[in-house]
Amino acid sequence: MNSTLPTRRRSLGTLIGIAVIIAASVIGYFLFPNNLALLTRIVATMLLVLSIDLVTGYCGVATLGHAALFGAGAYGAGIVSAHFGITEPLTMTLIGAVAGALAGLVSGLVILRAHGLPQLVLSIAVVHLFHEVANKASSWTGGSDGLSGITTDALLGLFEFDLWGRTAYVYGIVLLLIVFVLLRILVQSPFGMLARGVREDPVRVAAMGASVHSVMLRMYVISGAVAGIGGALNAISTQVVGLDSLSFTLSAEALVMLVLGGTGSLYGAMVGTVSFMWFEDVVSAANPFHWLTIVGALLIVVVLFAPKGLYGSAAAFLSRRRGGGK
Amino acid sequence: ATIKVGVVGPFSGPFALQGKNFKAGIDAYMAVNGAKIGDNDVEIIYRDVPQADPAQSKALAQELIVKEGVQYLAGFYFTPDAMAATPILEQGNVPMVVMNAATSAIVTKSPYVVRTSFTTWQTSTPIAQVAKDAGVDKVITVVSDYGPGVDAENAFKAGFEKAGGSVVEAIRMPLSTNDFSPIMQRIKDSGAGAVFAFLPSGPTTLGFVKAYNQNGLKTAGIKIFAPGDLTQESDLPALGEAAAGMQTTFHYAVSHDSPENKAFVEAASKAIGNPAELSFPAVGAYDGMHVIYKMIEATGGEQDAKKAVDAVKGLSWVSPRGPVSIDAESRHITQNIYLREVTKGPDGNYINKEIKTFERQGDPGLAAVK
Amino acid sequence: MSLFEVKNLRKNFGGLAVTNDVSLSLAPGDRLALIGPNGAGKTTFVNLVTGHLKPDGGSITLAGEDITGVKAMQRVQRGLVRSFQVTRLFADMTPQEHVALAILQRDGKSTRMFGRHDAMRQVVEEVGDILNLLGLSELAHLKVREIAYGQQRLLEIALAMALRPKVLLLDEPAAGVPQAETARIERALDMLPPDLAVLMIEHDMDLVFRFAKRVMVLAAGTVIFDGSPQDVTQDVAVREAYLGSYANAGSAA
Amino acid sequence: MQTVLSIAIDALAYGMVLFVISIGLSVTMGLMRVVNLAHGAFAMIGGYLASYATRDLGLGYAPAILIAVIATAIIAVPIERLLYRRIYGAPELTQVLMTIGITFCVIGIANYAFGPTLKTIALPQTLSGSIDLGFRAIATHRIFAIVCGLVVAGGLWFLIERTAFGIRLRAAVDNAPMAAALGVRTQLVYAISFAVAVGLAAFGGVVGAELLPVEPYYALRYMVTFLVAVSIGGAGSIPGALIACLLLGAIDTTGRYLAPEYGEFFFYLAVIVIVTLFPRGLGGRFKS
Amino acid sequence: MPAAPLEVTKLSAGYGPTRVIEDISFSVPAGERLAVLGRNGMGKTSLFATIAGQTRRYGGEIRLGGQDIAAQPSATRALSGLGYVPQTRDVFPSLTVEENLFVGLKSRPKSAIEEAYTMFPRLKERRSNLGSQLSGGEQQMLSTARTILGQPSVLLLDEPLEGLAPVICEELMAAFSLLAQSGETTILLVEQRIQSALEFADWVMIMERGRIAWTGTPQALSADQETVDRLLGVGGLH
Ligand SMILES: Nc1ncnc2c1ncn2[C@@H]1O[C@H](COP(=O)(O)OP(=O)(O)OP(=O)(O)O)[C@@H](O)[C@H]1O
Ligand SMILES: Nc1ncnc2c1ncn2[C@@H]1O[C@H](COP(=O)(O)OP(=O)(O)OP(=O)(O)O)[C@@H](O)[C@H]1O
Ligand SMILES: CC(C)C[C@H](N)C(=O)O
Ligand SMILES: [Mg+2]
Ligand SMILES: [Mg+2]
Repeated sequence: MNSTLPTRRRSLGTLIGIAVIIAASVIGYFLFPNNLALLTRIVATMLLVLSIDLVTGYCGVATLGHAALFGAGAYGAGIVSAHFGITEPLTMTLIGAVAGALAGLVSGLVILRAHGLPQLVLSIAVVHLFHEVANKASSWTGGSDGLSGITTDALLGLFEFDLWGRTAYVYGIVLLLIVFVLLRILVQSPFGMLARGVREDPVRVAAMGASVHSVMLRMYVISGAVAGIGGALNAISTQVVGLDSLSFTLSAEALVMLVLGGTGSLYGAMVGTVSFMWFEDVVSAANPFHWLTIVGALLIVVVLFAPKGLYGSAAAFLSRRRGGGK
Repeated sequence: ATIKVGVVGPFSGPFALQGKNFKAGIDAYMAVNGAKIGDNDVEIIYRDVPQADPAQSKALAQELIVKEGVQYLAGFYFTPDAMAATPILEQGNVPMVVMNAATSAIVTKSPYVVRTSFTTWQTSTPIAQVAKDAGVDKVITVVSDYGPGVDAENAFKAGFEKAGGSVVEAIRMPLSTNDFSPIMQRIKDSGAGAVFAFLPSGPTTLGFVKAYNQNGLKTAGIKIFAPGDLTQESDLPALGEAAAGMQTTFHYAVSHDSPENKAFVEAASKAIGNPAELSFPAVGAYDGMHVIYKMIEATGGEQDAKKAVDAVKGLSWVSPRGPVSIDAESRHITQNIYLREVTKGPDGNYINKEIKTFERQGDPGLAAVK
Repeated sequence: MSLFEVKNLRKNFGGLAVTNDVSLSLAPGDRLALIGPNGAGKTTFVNLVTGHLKPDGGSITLAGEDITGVKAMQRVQRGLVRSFQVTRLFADMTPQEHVALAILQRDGKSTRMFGRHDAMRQVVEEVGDILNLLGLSELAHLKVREIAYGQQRLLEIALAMALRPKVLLLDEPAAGVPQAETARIERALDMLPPDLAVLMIEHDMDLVFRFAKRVMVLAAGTVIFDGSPQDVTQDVAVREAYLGSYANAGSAA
Repeated sequence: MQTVLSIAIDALAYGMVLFVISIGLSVTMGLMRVVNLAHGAFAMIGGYLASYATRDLGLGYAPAILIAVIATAIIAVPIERLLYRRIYGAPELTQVLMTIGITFCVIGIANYAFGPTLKTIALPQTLSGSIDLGFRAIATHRIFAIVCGLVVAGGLWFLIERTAFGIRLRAAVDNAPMAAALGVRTQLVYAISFAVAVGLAAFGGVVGAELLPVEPYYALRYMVTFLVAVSIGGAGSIPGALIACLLLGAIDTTGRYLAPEYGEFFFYLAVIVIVTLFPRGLGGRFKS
Repeated sequence: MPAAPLEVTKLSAGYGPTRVIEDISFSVPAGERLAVLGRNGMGKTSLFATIAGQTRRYGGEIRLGGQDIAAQPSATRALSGLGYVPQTRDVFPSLTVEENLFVGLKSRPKSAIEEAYTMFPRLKERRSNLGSQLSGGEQQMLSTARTILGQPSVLLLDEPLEGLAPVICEELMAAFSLLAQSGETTILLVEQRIQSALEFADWVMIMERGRIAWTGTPQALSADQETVDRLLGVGGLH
């Protein structure tokens, strides 16, 4: 994704991406018709992982606190439904996106004050603060018992969110597609290129006269909106929001998924999420007691044999093959 | 036919011990009572939610219902996980037997929820009377700052004030607290004659109890009262000497002296492998299986959640913890709460020795939240 | 009125006075070489002027405006651009992307979130021109980490050019560039707009004497000479501190 | 006044325990530039070994510590050769992935081998009581931890700043190919440093077990705490880590005393303030 | 006859799949000063890096004092007498000047550091500065001094004059000559200042796209303007 290809090939790339997502979703739907709740969860998490990719993969910001943005979206959507009776799913999603963007702004302002390891620690601090606030504001959030009582209208007044989770799943896929297309446009825009520049050498970017801080902050807000949509999707489909959606654990897991897939590419984020969650689901169903060891082994194996992540390494391999063929 | 029961619980991660107890209780019950009811085989399907994660819990519950075709959902260590699965029960025509999650409100979320564990209100209320009877008037409460902790604080406060005592200070401390010395200092400074404490069972209880001793509270005569979470049997080997003499109230002690319990402990110890790991979630699970078996009997293996739940309303039996019954209205378990003291048992290991019984306790929490 | 003016600039590192009351002014079209022994404080001077370091005292004005307290990137936006002594480039990006970014930034389009940089024909054309000028066209699509150091140096200059500055500060632009390529750099420098003021730091005296119309010598943080290239070789202090036998070989060029 | 003094003592004791456990991580992260999230896993292994030695083998505390440290370092050797060596110099996130994987595996294995319950390490008589300071009592073991902290800090500082090995290590870390080109056997240097860091982790795991009890999830449960301590101090800086741990101990203790219900909140707020003020850590030795 | 200090046979190497050194063979007699010239990107740095053990070698032999070192790790080569001053200087940024020099000492006594200070008094002044705080030229001095302290028998210098003041260049070249004249050090020099290189060298090798394109004496090269133009670019000599 780094070399400047002619425009047509790039739009082609986006189209292929859309086609692949749709194909995968359809296959998922028919292959696992009884697992749609899991698939929906994967989609929601994918949005979180994409959102991390925006700041980590494209801007080089290390973060272990991104669940703060996801959770903000989830609680935002959940609270308006449970406490204010706003139960229209599209509105809830929008509110989730706004809540996420706001959380992105706040955490961006904090996290961007340092670099490297201290930055990582700032992000951890931020997610813990969010967590703590949500725990304290239990009259709004339900504290550790979780926010329950979220209800959702039928989507567009037509499709009820049912036990099988079909509506939620389709809705999730549509959200994912929209986000994907917008993000493709974003990362190929001048802004996207600038962001990559920031990742590689902020000093050089500043020497070009661009404001590193503002680039990263904007990206944080955008990424917040994306994560917020994911959170809202989670709230809508689960109808419960727990403190875990604001947790360090979720942040760390999502980062692991991103790295597993490969940073700095939208596909990497998506591949990582699907592989990790699918793998986890399979092994934890097969052996609910000792699956953690197997997941650990998987991570090690990936680092040893695909150090750029599953997608990243595959892409590198292909381009090397192609390059060698010339 | 095979009747499937889906069990959701923490089988890995920081709470793996509790999940292991679920499984031990279930295995024990099935070892004792067989895996067959009439012509029906009972099969258990486990799903892991390592830490409270309602979305995951709901996805798994749904998968269990829709894909695995389970007729019963059971388990649920954490309140939010149980809550998350309640909305799908009616649609799925599946009863849910909560084997642990301890917030009062869960049973109100769906008419198909039955609980065989306890609530924190239930276990924390009686100790207020104990404290008062011990001649203590002023108490400081110290709880972990999360749902069950807050429940415990409220339950104790309500009970203690009703008994005529006063809570001079209420401290909530972060769940992640490792070093309790400053808390002990606060307790000392408060001038209270005793402390009521709630900490979830697990690693932090060790630091708490040690700090209590090492900072001289014990020698200063400040008593400690707590629900039994603080002295979970699986933590006792580690707590050891430090916990000796501590009084807690709880619904179950592994040392409970009854033939039912003896049989249970034997079967469950075998199931869990290491008897030292056995503690209260196992009995919740054991009794939960009892309820499920009764439901299966009542429905003859047909999937009929309403009939199944109705069949166990008012059901009473003798559990390993003593006589229990399912309250017809709340569908929560009515049971004895015991006052226990940590002492050395006959084989030299520390146990929770029952010294007093509060009979037939319902859940005061439901009334309080309503 | 001069375009760019530095007055009494001072900077200490610990006890070391690295920049000691340095003043300098540039008019449009100036070609000034700043030379001096290693560690004299030349790079530090550039860092101070561009805002990468905070001076302990003194003032800096650009086009009549005091920019002493202005942020580094805003100085760039106002037309004060530098190149780095040790290349600072985006290792995983191509020269084309580098230059495109600089042009977009210059035109205030770099934060556009829609529309692709490579769809902007003008930009692409200008990128091509600049790369061509510096002989980098062939490498336009390679990642910078894969091209030789000397070529990276050229790209540094390409970036500075793309920003179309009013004042350009070049820190050893020819370091690591072979003589043949130096000619290319010179050619690029010749094509800079005539009203641009350029300050160049260089240890390659051949280049300095071909390029500069004025030479300033810095030693131990102090200006010890400011005058014409002809005079500098005659200055005893400069010879001893810096030029050595080069002065004898003469500024032949 | 007594209260202040009392808080100060608690802070010192807690800070020192933190220091003893996290300093090994400071070495791996700051000097070897490996974000070693598995640090806690090694501390835990040390704890298990010591628990086994004292409880099951009936050995004394001192030999148990020795066994734990040495055995953990030995266990770490093949792990270093096979796994860590592959991630030296890799991007941080890759290191995160690998070391989290290792942590998961260690947790799983510990859970399988030792069960999920708490394990304690038997203290000798001399360390198990408390000492009366007049105005309050303090566990003898905490005094021991404070002393251990000081000794470790001093010894490590000397090793890294003053010995030839320390200089070579830092050179190898700064630029391994160049160090090798100057004749530094970087792999050996790395292996030794790693063993030292792991040994320190094990030591910390044992000494700190009174506060952070040993159980399988230990490896992840305290990861954040260690990470925060190390980076506030400035990775690789021993005085920095010491100050950071004492400071964090003080904040934590004071917060927990004054406003326990906001304890966590204040703690992380303070972390943000400190990082904002010292973006390179208190003893940051590296340029940004 | 003793083995040549450095002998390279059919060496090829590169980065990943791209080859940048192709089939290079040469040998340098003891005490000789060899200049390696060539335009940008022709593989001079890669050649040195390969000899020092820092690129992927695909084939060929490298003999140091008769011993094949091609399979040895970088450190071993250094300990058996190979000294390498890279183009990018590579001072250790978080070490002080003195500590940087210490690393170069190998097993020599610490007092030997004074030799470096004699060569570059400037370094002595900045002895407790961190590497990252040095000026460009100071870094170059440090890098060179650090390697020379290890008393290498074969010294690879990749553009050691870059960024140095003219006076310092002269002094440094003089020092290199002295080192070579002692007969214990064989020097290979890559230099863009062709004039300086030719004055210094006994023998010249020009690289073109990873291969040796020309070898000969400096005098021969000076006389051969066509080769200069072709291989070193227009106007290479003044
Ligand atoms: N952060 C710092 N702390 C301490 N001293 C520093 C720092 N940065 C630079 N110096 C010192 O300041 C002096 C001036 O450095 P500067 O880089 O400005 O020199 P220069 O004139 O550009 O030299 P060169 O021609 O070698 O590049 C040097 O002696 C250097 O060691
Ligand atoms: N790390 C690398 N990865 C891939 N290719 C590289 C790498 N480093 C150098 N190259 C390629 O190898 C070739 C030779 O480069 P090298 O640096 O050896 O040239 P050089 O003759 O030293 O040039 P210069 O005079 O600019 O220093 C160049 O084409 C360059 O693009
Ligand atoms: C006290 C604990 C057993 C309660 C349980 N963690 C819950 O969430 O309900
Ligand atoms: Mg300089
Ligand atoms: Mg080179």
